[in-house]
Amino acid sequence: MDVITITQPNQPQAEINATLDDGDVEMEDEELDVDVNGGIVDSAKSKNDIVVPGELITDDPSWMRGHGTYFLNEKTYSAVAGTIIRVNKLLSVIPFKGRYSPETGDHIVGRIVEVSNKRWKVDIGAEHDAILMLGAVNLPGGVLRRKSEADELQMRAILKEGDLLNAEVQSLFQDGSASLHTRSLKYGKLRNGVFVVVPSNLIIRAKNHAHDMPGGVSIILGVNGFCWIYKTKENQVPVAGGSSTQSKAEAGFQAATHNGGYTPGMGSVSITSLEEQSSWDIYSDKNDTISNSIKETISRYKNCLLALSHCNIAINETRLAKAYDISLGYGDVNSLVNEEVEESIGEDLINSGKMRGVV
Amino acid sequence: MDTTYASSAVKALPDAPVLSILINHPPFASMERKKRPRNDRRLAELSIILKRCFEKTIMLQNYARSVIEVTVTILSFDGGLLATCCNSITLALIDAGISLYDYVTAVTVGIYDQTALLDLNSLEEADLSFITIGVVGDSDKLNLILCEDRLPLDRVERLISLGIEGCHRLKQLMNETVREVGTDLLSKKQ
Amino acid sequence: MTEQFVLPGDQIDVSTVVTGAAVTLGPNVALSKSNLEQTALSPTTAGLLNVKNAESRSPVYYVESNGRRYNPQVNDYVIGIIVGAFGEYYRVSLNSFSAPVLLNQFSFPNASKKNRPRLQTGDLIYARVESVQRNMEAELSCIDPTTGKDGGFGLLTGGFVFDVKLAFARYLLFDADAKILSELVKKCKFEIAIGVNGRIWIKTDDIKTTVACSNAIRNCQTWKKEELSAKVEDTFSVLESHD
Amino acid sequence: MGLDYDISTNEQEFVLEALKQNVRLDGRKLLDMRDVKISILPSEYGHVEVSLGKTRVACKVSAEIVKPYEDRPFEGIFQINTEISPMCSPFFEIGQGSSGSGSNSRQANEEVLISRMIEKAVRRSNALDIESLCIVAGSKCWAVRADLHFLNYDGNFIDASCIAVMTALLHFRKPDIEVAGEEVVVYDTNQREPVPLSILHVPICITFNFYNPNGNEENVKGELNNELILADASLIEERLSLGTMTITLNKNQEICQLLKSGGLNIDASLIMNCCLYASKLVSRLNDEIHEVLKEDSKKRRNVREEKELQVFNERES
Amino acid sequence: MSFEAESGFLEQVDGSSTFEFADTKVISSVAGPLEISRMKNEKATEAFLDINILPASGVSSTRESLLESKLLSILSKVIDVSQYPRKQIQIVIQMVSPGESQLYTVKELTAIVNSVYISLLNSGISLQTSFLATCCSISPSGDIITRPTAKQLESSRSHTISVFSITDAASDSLIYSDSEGTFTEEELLRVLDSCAEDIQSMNEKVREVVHNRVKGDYIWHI
Repeated sequence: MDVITITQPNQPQAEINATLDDGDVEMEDEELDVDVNGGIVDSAKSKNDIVVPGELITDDPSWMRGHGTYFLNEKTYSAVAGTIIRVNKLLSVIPFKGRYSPETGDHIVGRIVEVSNKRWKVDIGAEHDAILMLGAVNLPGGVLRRKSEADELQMRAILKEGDLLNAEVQSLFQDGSASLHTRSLKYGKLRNGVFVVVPSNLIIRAKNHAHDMPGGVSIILGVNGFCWIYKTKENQVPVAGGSSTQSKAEAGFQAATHNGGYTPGMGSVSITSLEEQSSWDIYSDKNDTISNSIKETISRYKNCLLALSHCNIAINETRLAKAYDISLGYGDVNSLVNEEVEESIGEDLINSGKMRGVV
Repeated sequence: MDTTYASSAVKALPDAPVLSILINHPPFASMERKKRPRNDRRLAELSIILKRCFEKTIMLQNYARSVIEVTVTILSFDGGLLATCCNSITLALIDAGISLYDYVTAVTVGIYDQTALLDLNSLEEADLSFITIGVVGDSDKLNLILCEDRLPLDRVERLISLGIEGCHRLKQLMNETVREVGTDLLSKKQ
Repeated sequence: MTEQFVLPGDQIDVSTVVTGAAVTLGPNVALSKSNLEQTALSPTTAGLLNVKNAESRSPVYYVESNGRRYNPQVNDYVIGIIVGAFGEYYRVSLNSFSAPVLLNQFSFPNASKKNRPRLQTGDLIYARVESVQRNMEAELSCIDPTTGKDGGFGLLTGGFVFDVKLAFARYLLFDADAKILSELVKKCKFEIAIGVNGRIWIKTDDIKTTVACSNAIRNCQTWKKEELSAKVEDTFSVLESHD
Repeated sequence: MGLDYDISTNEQEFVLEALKQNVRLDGRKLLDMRDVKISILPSEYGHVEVSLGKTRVACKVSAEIVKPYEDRPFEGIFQINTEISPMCSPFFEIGQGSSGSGSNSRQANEEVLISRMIEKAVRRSNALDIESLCIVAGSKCWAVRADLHFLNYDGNFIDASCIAVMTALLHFRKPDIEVAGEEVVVYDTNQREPVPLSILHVPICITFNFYNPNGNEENVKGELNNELILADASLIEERLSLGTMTITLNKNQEICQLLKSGGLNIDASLIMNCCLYASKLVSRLNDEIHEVLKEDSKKRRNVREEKELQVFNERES
Repeated sequence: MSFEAESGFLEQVDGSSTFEFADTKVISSVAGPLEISRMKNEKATEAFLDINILPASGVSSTRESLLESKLLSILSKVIDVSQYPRKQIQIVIQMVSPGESQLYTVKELTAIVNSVYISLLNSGISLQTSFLATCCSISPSGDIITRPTAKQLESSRSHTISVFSITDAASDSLIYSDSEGTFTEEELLRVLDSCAEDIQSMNEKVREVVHNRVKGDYIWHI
C-alpha cells in the first residue's frame, strides 16, 4: 500500500502522526469525515449552521434558493463559506467575509471617485461603484431648490474626486450596484475627522449608525465598513451616548428648528440669501480648528476601532465605547498600534462582556 | 510545501466578468535566487492554466461587469508550484466570499520505480516524473492534469487515481480550516 | 462570359457613352487620377467590368469582384450579429474583424420608448442598410421603407449561419434561377435569409439537413454548374450514411 | 485588446446541438481527425508544410555554428520560434505572446499555450539530442532553430505544428563538418552529403476539446458524465469549446507532455480513454510521417542520380 | 527570367498570394478594412497600414523594419487610403526563402512588392493604380542583369530596385527607386529603362494570374 501524506503546516504533530500511522486512504475517509457529508440540514438544525462551498444544504425541493446557493436537480448546495439564513421559504447563505453588498436603507460612508454626467461615482467598498445623482443631494441654497444647469456645471464645487460623504442607499440596480442619496440633514460631506476602514461584516446593523461618543467625538459606523470619526459639532444639543432612544439626527434636526439658530454644516432649511451663501459651508473643504486633545481622542477611537477589527470583534457603538474605556488603561495613544495591545484590548472586551453577561 | 498568498478584489468593469490571475515569483522564493524576466512564458502559462481552472468553478455569472483579480506571490518554492497556487487561490476566494461551485484542490503525484508518491518536493521533482492533478469538490472528474515529463502511458491511470484521493483528502483538510476560521469569526461576532 | 477583365490603371472605354449623359460610378470604379486633361474612368481593383444601361443617358459603370469583406451600401440586405449596445443603439457586426455598424433600437416596426425589442449580444438580425456616410458608422434598419412593416427583417431565431464570398451572396439573392437553391428545394424544406455581406442563414427541420444544406451552398462556390447536381447529391448522402 | 471572431448565439446553439447528435459541420464523427497532408518543399532540407483540413502550418529548420551557453558547454542550442502573425487570421496579433503574463487577451493566451506546448512536447522531452550538437566543448556547437510559420487558421494549431516541427527536424540535414583541434571545417552540401540530426524519439500532439450538453452545476456535481469529447477541432469548434486537453505521445507509448488546463471537469476514466485513443492516432501519424520522409528521400535520390548522370554525360561528350 | 505567382489560397484573410523568382519566395496576406485594434494607430482621415514582415528564420530585426518602412512608403502612394478613414489594413509578409545574403534586401523587396500587389487585388481594396517592382544589377563589366540570382548580385557593382505604375498594360511612372553601389547617371537611366521594360513583360503574366483567380472566383457562374 502506498503511503499518502499530505501535511498541513499548522497541524499539531500528533495529528500528523495519526495520519501517517493510518496509511490508508479509504480508512481515513471514514475517520476524518468531519461533518462533510453529514451536512444535510432539516428544519430542525440550529440557526447558525456553517456551510462551505459545494456542501449540500438540503435535498428538499420546496425551499427557494437565495444568494450564496446553487442547485442541481432537487438538491441545494452552498456556494460560499458562511451561515445559512432562512426567511420563510427562502434559503440563502451569508458569507463570513466578502465585499459589502448594499441594501436599500443602509447608512454608508463613501468616497467620490468620479464626477460624470449629472452623477457622481462613489466607492463604497462594494463590487461596483455606487451612483449619486445630482438630484439626490442637498443643493446649496436649501432643500427646496430644484437643480439647475448651473449646478450641473459646478458639480465639482459640491463634491469632487476624493471627497468623503455619508449617504443612504436609495435603491439598487439590476446588477446589484447602489444608487445613493444625501437628501437628509444627517447625510452629506464629511470633515473634521479621520477615515477608518474595517471589514463590512463586522459592523452590526442597527437603527442608527451615527453616534456621539464620550470625549467630544462623534462617529459614523458605515454599514459598508467605512467609518468616520470626527469632532462633535458645536451648537448642538448634547445627546447622551448609546442609551438614548432618540436618534442623533432627530436631535440635530430639533436643534436646528427649535433653537431657531442655524447650525453651520448641517444644511439647515434656509431661504434668505445670506444663509444661502453660508449653506455652501456644508460642502466646505476646510476643517474647523480642532484642539489637540480632541485630535488625540479621535486617534484613540480610531485605534480602538482597528483593534476591534484586528480581533474580528463585531462592532457597534457600545462596544466601541467600552473599548475606548479599556484603552485608557493602556496609556498613550501611540501604544495602541502595537499588535499585542490590540489583542489584549479585544480580550479584555470579550471578558468584560462575559462577566456582565451581555454584549 | 511552498507558501503562496492570494488576494482577490472585485472592481467594476464595463463588460463581461473577467478573472485575472497574476503570479509573482520573486528571486528570494527559490534557492537559485534567479531573477526572472518579466515576460517569463512559464509563469504566463501557469497563470493561464490557473485562470482556466477557476473560470468554470467560480460562479462568474454572479459577477457581471466585474473583474476578480487574484495575485499569487510565491514566498518559498519547494515543489508543487501549480498545485499550491491552485489550493491557495481556492482558499483566498472562499475568504473573499466569492461564490464557488466547490473547492478546487490540486496535488502532485510522482513515480519512483514502481512506487507512486504524493506531493513531491523540488528535489524529487527534478529527478522524478510527476503529474499535477486538480479536482473540483469530491468528484472523480478531473479539472486539471499537467505532466511535463516523460512517463509511460500505462502508469498514468494509477497516478491519476492516487492524485484524486490526495485531492479529496486535501479538500477535507481545507474544509476543516475554513470551518475553524468561520466558527472563530462567528463566536466573536456574538 | 462577356464581361471584360480589368485591373487598376486600365482606362475604361467610355467612347460609347451618349454625349451629355450622366455616368454613374458604381462599385470599384473611380475617376482616373493619372489623366487630368480628360475625364477617364479607372477600376480600383481587379474584376469584371459591367455597364448597365449603356445606351441610355444614365449609364452605370461598375466592376464585379468577389471579395470577402463587405463595405456597406445603402439598401443592401445584410445579416448582422449584435455585439453590444450603447445608448439607444445596438452595435452590429457584419463581418468578423470589420468595424461594427449601428442599429437604432427604434428602427423596428412599431417601436416606441416603452415597446422596443430587447436584443441580446450574440443575436442574429436580418436588416437593411439605411444610411452610409463617410466618416460615420453605417446605420441599419429593420423596417421596410415601402410598407413601414418588418418586411421579413428582424431577429433570426434558431438555424445556422455561415459565410460565403460577397459576389456569390449577391448571386444567390438576386439571381432568381440560382441553380443551387433549386437543387436544394428538391432535397428538403428550408428557410433561408441571404445577406449581401456574405452571410447566409438557413433553418431546416433537423440538424443533419441544415449541415448538408450549408455545406452544399458553401462548397458550391467551387463547383462548376454542370457538376452541381451530382455534388449536392454527394453532400446529402455523406451525412445520411452517418450512423 | 485584439479583434475577435463574432459568433452568434444561433451558431453556438447549433454546433452544440449537432455535436449532441454526433454530427460535425464537416461531416466527421466526434473523434475523427481531419486528413493530414505533409508536404516537403523540394528545394531544401527541413522545410515542411503541414495541412490539417484548412489549417496550414509550415516549419523551417536551420542550423549555424555558434558558441554554446557558458553553463552548458557540452550541449548545442535548440530553439523553436512560434510567433503567430495575423496572416493566419486577423484574430492573432503580432507580438501578443511575447508580452508575457501581463497581457490578458484570449489570443495572447492562445499563443503562449501553443508555444509552451511545442516547447514542452519537443524540446523538453529531448526529441532532439542536443548533446550531439556539440562540436568543440565550450567553444563551438550547432544552434538548430525551427521556425514555425502559421499560414491559415482553422483550429488545432498545436497538433499541426507539432507534426510540422518533427517532420522538419527528421528531414533536416546539417552540413558535414570535420574537427581538427580547435578548427572546424564545414563542407558545402555539394562537396559532402549533409548529415541528419540525431532524433531520439518522435513526439506527436493530439488535442481534444470538451463541450457541455448540460449546465455548469451538472458538470460539477452531477453524475451523468456525458460531456462531449472531440478530437481535432475546427475553427468554430475550437472557439466554442469549454475545455481542451493536449496529450503528447511517442510511438513507445510514452507520454511526453499532458495538459488539461481547467475548463470542464471530465471523468478520469474518459480521460484515460482519450489517452489510449490518442496513442492509436499517434502511431498512425508516426507511420504517415515516415512514409512521407521515405517518399521524399526516394525522390531526392532519383534527382541526385539524374544529376550525376547528367554531369557524367556532359563529361563524356 | 521567369517567375511564379499564385493568389487567393488563404481562407481567413481577404487577399493572399505568393511570388517567387530566382530562389526568392514570399507569401503575403492582406486583410481590411478592419476595425482598429489599437486606438493609438487610428488615423482620422485615412486607413492605417499595419505592415509586418516576418523573416524565414529567426525573429524580426531591424532588417525587417527597414523593409517595412520601404514598403509603407510605396503602398501609401498606391492604396487609396483616404477611402477608409479610421480603419486599418493589415498586411503580413512571410519570407519563405530570401534568395540573397543578409547583406542585401533588393530581391526580397521586389518579391514583397509584387506579392502584396497581387494580394491587394485579391482583397478588393481600392488601388489608385496597378504597379509592379523589379530589380537589376550592374555587373563589373557594365552589363545590366534584370532579376539577378544571388551569385550575380554578390558579384555586381551596383543594384537597383524600381517600382513602376502601370497604365493600360504599359509601364507608366516611376513610383519608387532605390539603388546601392557605384554607377553613372547614364547607367541609372539605362537601368530604369530596362526595369520599365521588364515590368511591362512581367505584367502580362501577373495579369493572367489575377485573371485566373477572378475566373476561379466565379466558377459557379460559368
